[in-house]
Amino acid sequence: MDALVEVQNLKAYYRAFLYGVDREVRAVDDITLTIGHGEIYGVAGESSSGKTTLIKTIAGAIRPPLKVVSGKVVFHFAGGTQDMYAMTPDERMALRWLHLSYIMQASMNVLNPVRRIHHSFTDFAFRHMKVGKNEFFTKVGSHLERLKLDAHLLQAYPHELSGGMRQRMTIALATILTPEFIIADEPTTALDVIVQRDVLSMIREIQREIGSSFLFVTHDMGVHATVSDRVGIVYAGRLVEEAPTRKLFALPLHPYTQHLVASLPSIGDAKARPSLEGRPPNLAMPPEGCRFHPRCPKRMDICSQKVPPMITVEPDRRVACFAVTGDQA
Amino acid sequence: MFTIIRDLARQNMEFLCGLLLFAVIVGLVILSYFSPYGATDIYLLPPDMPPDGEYWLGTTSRGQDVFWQLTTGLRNTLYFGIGVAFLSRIISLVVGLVAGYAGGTVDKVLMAINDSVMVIPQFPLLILFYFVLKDNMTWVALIVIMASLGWSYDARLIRSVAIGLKTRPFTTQSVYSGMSMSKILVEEHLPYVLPIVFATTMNNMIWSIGMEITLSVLGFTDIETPTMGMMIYWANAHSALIAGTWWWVAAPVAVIVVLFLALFLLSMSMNEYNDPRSRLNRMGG
Amino acid sequence: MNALLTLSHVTKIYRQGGMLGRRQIVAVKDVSFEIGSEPEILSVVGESGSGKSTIAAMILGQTTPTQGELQFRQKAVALHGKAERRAFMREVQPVLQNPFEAFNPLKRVDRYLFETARNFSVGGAKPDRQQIERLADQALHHVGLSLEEVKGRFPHELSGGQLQRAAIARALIPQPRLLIADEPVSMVDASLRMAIVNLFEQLKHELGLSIVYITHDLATAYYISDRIIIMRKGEIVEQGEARRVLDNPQHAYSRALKDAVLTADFASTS
Amino acid sequence: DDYKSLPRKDTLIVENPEGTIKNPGWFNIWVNGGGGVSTGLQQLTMDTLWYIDPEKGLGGSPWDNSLAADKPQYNADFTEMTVKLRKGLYWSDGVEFTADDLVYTVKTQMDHPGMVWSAAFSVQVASVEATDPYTVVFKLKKPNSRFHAIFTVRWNGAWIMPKHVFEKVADPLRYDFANPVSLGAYKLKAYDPQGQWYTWEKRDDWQRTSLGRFGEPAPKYVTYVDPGPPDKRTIAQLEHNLDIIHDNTPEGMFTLKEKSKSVETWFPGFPFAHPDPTLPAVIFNTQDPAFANPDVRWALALLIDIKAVDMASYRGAATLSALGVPPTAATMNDYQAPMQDWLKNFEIDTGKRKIKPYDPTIGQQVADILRKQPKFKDQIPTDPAAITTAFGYGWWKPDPQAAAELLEKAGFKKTGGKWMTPDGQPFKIRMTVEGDTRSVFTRAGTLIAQQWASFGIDAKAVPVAKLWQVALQPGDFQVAIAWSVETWGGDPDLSFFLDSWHSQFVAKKGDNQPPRNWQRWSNPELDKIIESIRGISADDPKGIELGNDYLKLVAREMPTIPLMSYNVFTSMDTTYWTGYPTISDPYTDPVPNWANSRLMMVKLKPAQPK
Amino acid sequence: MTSYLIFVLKRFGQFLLVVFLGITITFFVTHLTPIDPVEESIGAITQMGQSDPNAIELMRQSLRELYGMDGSIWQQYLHFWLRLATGDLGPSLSAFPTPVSTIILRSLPWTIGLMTVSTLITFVLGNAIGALAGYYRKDMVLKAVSLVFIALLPIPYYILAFVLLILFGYLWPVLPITGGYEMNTNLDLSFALVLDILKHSILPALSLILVGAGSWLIGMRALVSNIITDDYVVFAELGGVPKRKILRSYIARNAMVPQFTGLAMSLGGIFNGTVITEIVFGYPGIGNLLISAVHAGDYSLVLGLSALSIVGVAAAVFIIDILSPLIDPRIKVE
Ligand SMILES: Nc1ncnc2c1ncn2[C@@H]1O[C@H](COP(=O)(O)OP(=O)(O)OP(=O)(O)O)[C@@H](O)[C@H]1O
Ligand SMILES: Nc1ncnc2c1ncn2[C@@H]1O[C@H](COP(=O)(O)OP(=O)(O)OP(=O)(O)O)[C@@H](O)[C@H]1O
Ligand SMILES: [Mg+2]
Ligand SMILES: [Mg+2]
Repeated sequence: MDALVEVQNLKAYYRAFLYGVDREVRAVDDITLTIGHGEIYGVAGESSSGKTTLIKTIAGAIRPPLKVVSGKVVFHFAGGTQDMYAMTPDERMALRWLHLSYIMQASMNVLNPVRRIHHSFTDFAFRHMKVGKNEFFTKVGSHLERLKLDAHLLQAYPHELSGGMRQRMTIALATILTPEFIIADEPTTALDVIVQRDVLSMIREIQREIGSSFLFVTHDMGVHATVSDRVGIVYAGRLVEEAPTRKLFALPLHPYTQHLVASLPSIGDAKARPSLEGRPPNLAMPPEGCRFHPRCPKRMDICSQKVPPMITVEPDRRVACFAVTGDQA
Repeated sequence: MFTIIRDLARQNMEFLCGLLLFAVIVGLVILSYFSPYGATDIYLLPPDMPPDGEYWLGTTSRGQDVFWQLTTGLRNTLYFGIGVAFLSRIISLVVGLVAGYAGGTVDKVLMAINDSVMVIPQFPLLILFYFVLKDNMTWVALIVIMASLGWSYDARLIRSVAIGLKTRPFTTQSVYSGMSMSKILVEEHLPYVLPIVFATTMNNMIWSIGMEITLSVLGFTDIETPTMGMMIYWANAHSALIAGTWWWVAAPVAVIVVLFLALFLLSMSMNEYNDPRSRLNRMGG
Repeated sequence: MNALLTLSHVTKIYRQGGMLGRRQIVAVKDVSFEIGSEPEILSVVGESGSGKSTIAAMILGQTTPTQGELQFRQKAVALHGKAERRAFMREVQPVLQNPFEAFNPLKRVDRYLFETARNFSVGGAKPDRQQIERLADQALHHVGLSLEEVKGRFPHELSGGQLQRAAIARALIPQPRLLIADEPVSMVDASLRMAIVNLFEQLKHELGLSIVYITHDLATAYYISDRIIIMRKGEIVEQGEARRVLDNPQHAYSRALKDAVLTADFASTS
Repeated sequence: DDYKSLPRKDTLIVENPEGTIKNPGWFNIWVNGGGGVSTGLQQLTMDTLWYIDPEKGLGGSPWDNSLAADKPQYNADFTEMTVKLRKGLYWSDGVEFTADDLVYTVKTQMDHPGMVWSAAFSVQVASVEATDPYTVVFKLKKPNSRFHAIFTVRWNGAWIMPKHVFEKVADPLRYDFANPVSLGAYKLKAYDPQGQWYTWEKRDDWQRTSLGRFGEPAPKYVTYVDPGPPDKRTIAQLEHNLDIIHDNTPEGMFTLKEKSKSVETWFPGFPFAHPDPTLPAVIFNTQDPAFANPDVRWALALLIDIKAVDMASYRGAATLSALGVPPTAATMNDYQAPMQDWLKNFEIDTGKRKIKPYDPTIGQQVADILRKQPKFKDQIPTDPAAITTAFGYGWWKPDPQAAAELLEKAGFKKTGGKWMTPDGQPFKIRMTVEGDTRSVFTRAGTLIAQQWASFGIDAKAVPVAKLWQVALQPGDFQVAIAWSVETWGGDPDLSFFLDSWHSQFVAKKGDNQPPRNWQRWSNPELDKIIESIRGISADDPKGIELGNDYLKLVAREMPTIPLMSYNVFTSMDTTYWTGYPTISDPYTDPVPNWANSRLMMVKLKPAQPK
Repeated sequence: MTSYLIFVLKRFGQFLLVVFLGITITFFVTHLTPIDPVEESIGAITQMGQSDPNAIELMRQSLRELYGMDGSIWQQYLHFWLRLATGDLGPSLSAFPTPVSTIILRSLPWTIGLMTVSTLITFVLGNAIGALAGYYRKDMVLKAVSLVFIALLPIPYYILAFVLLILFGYLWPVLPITGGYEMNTNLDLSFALVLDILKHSILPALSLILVGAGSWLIGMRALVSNIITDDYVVFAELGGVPKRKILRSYIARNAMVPQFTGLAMSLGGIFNGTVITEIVFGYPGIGNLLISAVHAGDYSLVLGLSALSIVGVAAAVFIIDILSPLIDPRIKVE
């Protein structure tokens, strides 16, 4: 596969030595993954499993207490190679928005609340477009049209728009420069189901049109099923399984994924769904070995002693579970 | 508690500086109880002596030792500021929390009172009180009067937070746990407004002590009780700045600056620690 | 007929601009339904802003309807005296949306359990510490927790699922007849969601509780409810036996809602 | 600078102690309308029949016939007073001053209650008539040998109104008298609409005013300003922007003396200040049972260490007085010196023994103490006579033993180190002092309270901002530092204050006391003295004898404890003007809000600034 | 639009209520003062050498009548409102019969001029430094500057003003230390006069600025350090928006919203800051007037001044309230 983004053995910890608290939250712990050109890569996992942290680290949006402990994030924008954490701040700045845009979690609140929306477009994109003001806004207008947004909304304040509109506005802002890589964190959570559906199909369309790669996170498996080409499952700061969407849903390998898929209720199917026992691990003191082992129905002795490595079991499929791969290390 | 303070001191320069300055203040206040001279006794020492080995901060034109005057004055001023801050905090807490929580008519009535107090010009009123009370204008009376003028702005702040708290789900949870209103306000909501209370305490103290000094300089307070303001009053009545006995003015001013820097630094770092945003972020993890 | 809860032609209008305000928002419009004496789970679904929470608030007596009447056990839910409120709360308890928000982050979780046990002690006399703890423990056992797991802990020390279960346990202490659960699982992730939903089912059977389950997640509504009410812009557009309504929605809006549900079922997408 | 229009060398700049004037455009001095009085208005533009100077005066005696051509003429039973007026005096608008103005002044005020002298005239005057343009006859309602006092300036007096201006006015009570027509040698040039300064210009026809008798006034312009608090006055004078400071703190005065080469003061050396004919004292509210007994008052007097009080209040720059008259230059001769022998032999009975409380050397002792301070060494006179003039004669010796005996005699008891009143309550004294305005008195009061406290009395000084209005008038005080004795200064007649001490005027407890008997003291012996004074004319030499009787009486009874004269720290800058009044040329009082200070204008000489 | 009108009307009602309550409280407190303007006036008159006790009693009666002080306090209260309804503040008692309004209007422009200018400068200065210090938290220069202003904050105003006065009026006498303009000035409007007035306002204004900037600075810095963690700021940073732009349009713009409320409050409350300044610098404004009115027991003047201040603050709050939907687009009209 022709990689656009390579994440290699990435470790990012929250380090808090504060007011009597002294701890290290290993929110991203040794994650390796690759995203191809034009691919939609979804990351799923339960709350607090480190999804946002992973995405922030890839986007280079870290600020204390989060720290990249080791590993690399490498891009291949415009045919070159850029190492996120070996660049100068200016170089990184130059990548932003032109090649790489990032839609944060709670993206309904990312627009400056006291200025009209068109200012945001000017601030973010005008410099890069290298066209006159009028032409710029014509372009913005036609781009908004693609997202079924009326150009006159640019004159509105963010709060005057509904949540869905704001979210689409943010997506428009993130895609206006047709960057090669778009990162989004829970882009549709808290939206109405009907609106959510619209927004998702729009994201897909845009992505296809401009051919960007897309990395996004949500814990809603339905969304993954609808949008992603490939899905990575994160559990307690580690990637535990990665597979093309269809395969993942059809035949999950990791016990956690299996549970996730099995527990999804659906209309027309009233059979009892199991619920998972136990609680998610504390990332400040994660369990030894496989982090899922305390809750795992297939747990073995080795699971509590060794960290299961990510093993490629099929050409496009990896999993980290001794029960699936055996102890191959 | 201790570890928190230790860590605050270790990690937070501001806190450490504040703590050290505050220790100086507390030290002076403690020393005041060991003063070899009566606080109001005058003409015991040779007047107008500049600072030297015997009189560390010199003597006043009234034959008092500036250093020991200062310790007692600081103590009274500090107690005064704390008294006003404490009382007015209580008023603003009660008004703000109740108005915010109860809403409706109660809120409207309380806020009408609140706003009326807010717009009343304090200074003329204080002077009028002084005329009305004359020698009944003791420190306690002044504390009460200042406190009853100095709560309204903060009550509004607290109310705005309280309105937010009222709609927080845990309030509903508390209501359905059968807790009484007072219990909800005191135990559930109070912790959230404490940071505001801390932050406003400093401003309130600056205001009340500044007002005390102003009133004192104009001679509108009890001149027998040594305070920072009274020291300046007497210095001023003896033309200290013109007559060259600058130490008589410099000493109280320096101490007040130290006091407020200490309070400011402490409240700033405590604030950071208390800030619901940063703290809850941390707790959420 | 002795229905537990009856809503007859309930309308709630929020006014904007104060006493003389012109702009009105009809949050709930002429809604009638009832919950019988038999334990049942009634789901209320609908898009955001359709008035679901407003109905919950009215049932809980937190706001009063503009028109129409709500009755609980044939008595109007208009709560005046303290004693009356207490008596009502004993029978109707809420379960809130966000488990992380349902507990004061600065307070221990057990506090709410103990307070409830103290204030709603069955029998009248003030219970002592041991009794309180026993009552709390009992309630926690119903939701698959124990006092040991909860005692002395702060909300951030528990998982979302645990918190939500603790919240439900708290609501169970007064031995209520009716739980009002306003989106109890929308903020918890998929793996925990089922645990809560399953718990409702179990409580209905074990304790004979009726539950008003408010959600926008049609799938879980389908999964547990006996009856369903579909709302749109304050109005009920369709109601009836849950499986029947969702398997074969009649109203156009109900159909749109159903179609918008994203499933992992590949047959139905793209 | 074209905007600073007046040449400095032609202008005398004087402090107006009234500060900033609230209603600056109000010049109707006959109505109390918030305008200024000491803005130059009364000093430079007003005039009335007679002046008595607190010092020597220019006409050979303190008494000056100003608008009047002669002294007042009374009939035998003092029910009629005839005034002869000077001829050839003109208002600044060219209208001649005549008897009509005087008659108009009296009648208009009587017709308009609320005007300043209205009540005083109404109470006394039966009729007033001009028998010719220069003669006025007053018929009085009852005999009064001092009726002329109302037209006699001490600090001020009943000023004469311009009839030709006021008769055109509908309501004199509401008339602001803008562009005031002047009867003095100066007329209004300009004033600050904000009330901070007033400038007066010499009249071209200054000769047609009563001041013209003494020669031409030197300053072309006189500006009265509010220079702000004492420290700013000091700064202003150091920079030669203020020719006369009205009053200052002792320290401000010392600073000026130290830092400025051009400052001149009443006394060239210590205590610099001018003793006003006003007597600050510890005033007892004798209607308070605790202070009704002279033994208690005496005991409290014997607890005062006056040297310490002197140092504390004036830092030694006070002129002490044990007697009930202010120790001004004139009274030093008339009363203080003759009474010394009596004082030395004066005895009081403590109940156990007799003691002689007077120490005649206190003035010398103060001088000796001051001489020890290196800063002042050279400024202290050594000549005993000069010391006496500057620091006073003697005062009472501190005698705690005698004080204790006196208190016990009065039924007080000391238990556990604290004095108890006869009815068993702790002896508690609140000494009311004036807050900010007269800081030296506050200092004195604070120290006296401390001295009493160290003796076991619960005493404390409490400042109030309006001592007269909130304490003395309503009688709402126990003990206060203030004055109830004021004399003419230049004239030995004590009736100026003493008449009002008659028991007929003492208010009931709770009522307002009219001035000046703030101690509310009544004494039959005193009443007799007062009545005798009423029966003789003001210049009768018997007056001094009766005055001595009064002094002896109050020394025995001690209704107030006289402390010292009211020393005013007036300082004068000689950069632009010389010829100010000083102890060596005491032609008038330098304190510039006194109407007499108009005399300065004719004695000043321009100086060339270096 | 109509809803906005209703909102404005409602706020206006609140404004009236607050003004009514505030003035009522002040009315009764002023009338509690033991200083009686009649006695005050008698004091002034007797100071002029009169002491005949009979005359004084007569004077007392006539003055009571003249000043209209007969009747119970309730009647006076009613009268006060009746008069006020016609816009009449009545005559000043200590400057009888001059109307209170005349006296106030004479001083008011000075106070408004000095305070407005210095409040605005203080506001801009304090907020600018505060915003910079909040954004560039590590910058040593900004830290030092902030610390200086914060240290100036608690210095008793009187002392600070006096030190300035001694520095620039005495030790290095370059600036005038008293009054609003030079005495004996020709008051016709001229360039020289304006210059003179400005020169006289430098020290009073400087002292106000030095003392006042600190509190804006602290407030702004705290606001900014909260805002920089807000999502829209982080988003703009990630979007590569230039730092200066972020500081100006994102951080400062948002932080200004509450600060403007404070500004209006302090402009409305102009009164509270004036008294000491005006006393120290002999500035001819209403602060000085107020003190002398209090001293004279002139309650009609005290009331007039207090009413002015109450209306000032209440009006500022009212204006802020009705403008806030415009300043902060998020605030909906309830
Ligand atoms: N600023 C922080 N300081 C310390 N710990 C943090 C911080 N932010 C997040 N964490 C912790 O890091 C872990 C991963 O958090 P993260 O936000 O990446 O989870 P997530 O998978 O995105 O969850 P969600 O689905 O709730 O968004 C959590 O345990 C969280 O508590
Ligand atoms: N206190 C209030 N004042 C004014 N309008 C309100 C208030 N509470 C709710 N509304 C309005 O009433 C309508 C119904 O709100 P409600 O919260 O009941 O909807 P909901 O179905 O619970 O929505 P969601 O799914 O977003 O929770 C909405 O338009 C809302 O804006
Ligand atoms: Mg996340
Ligand atoms: Mg809702």
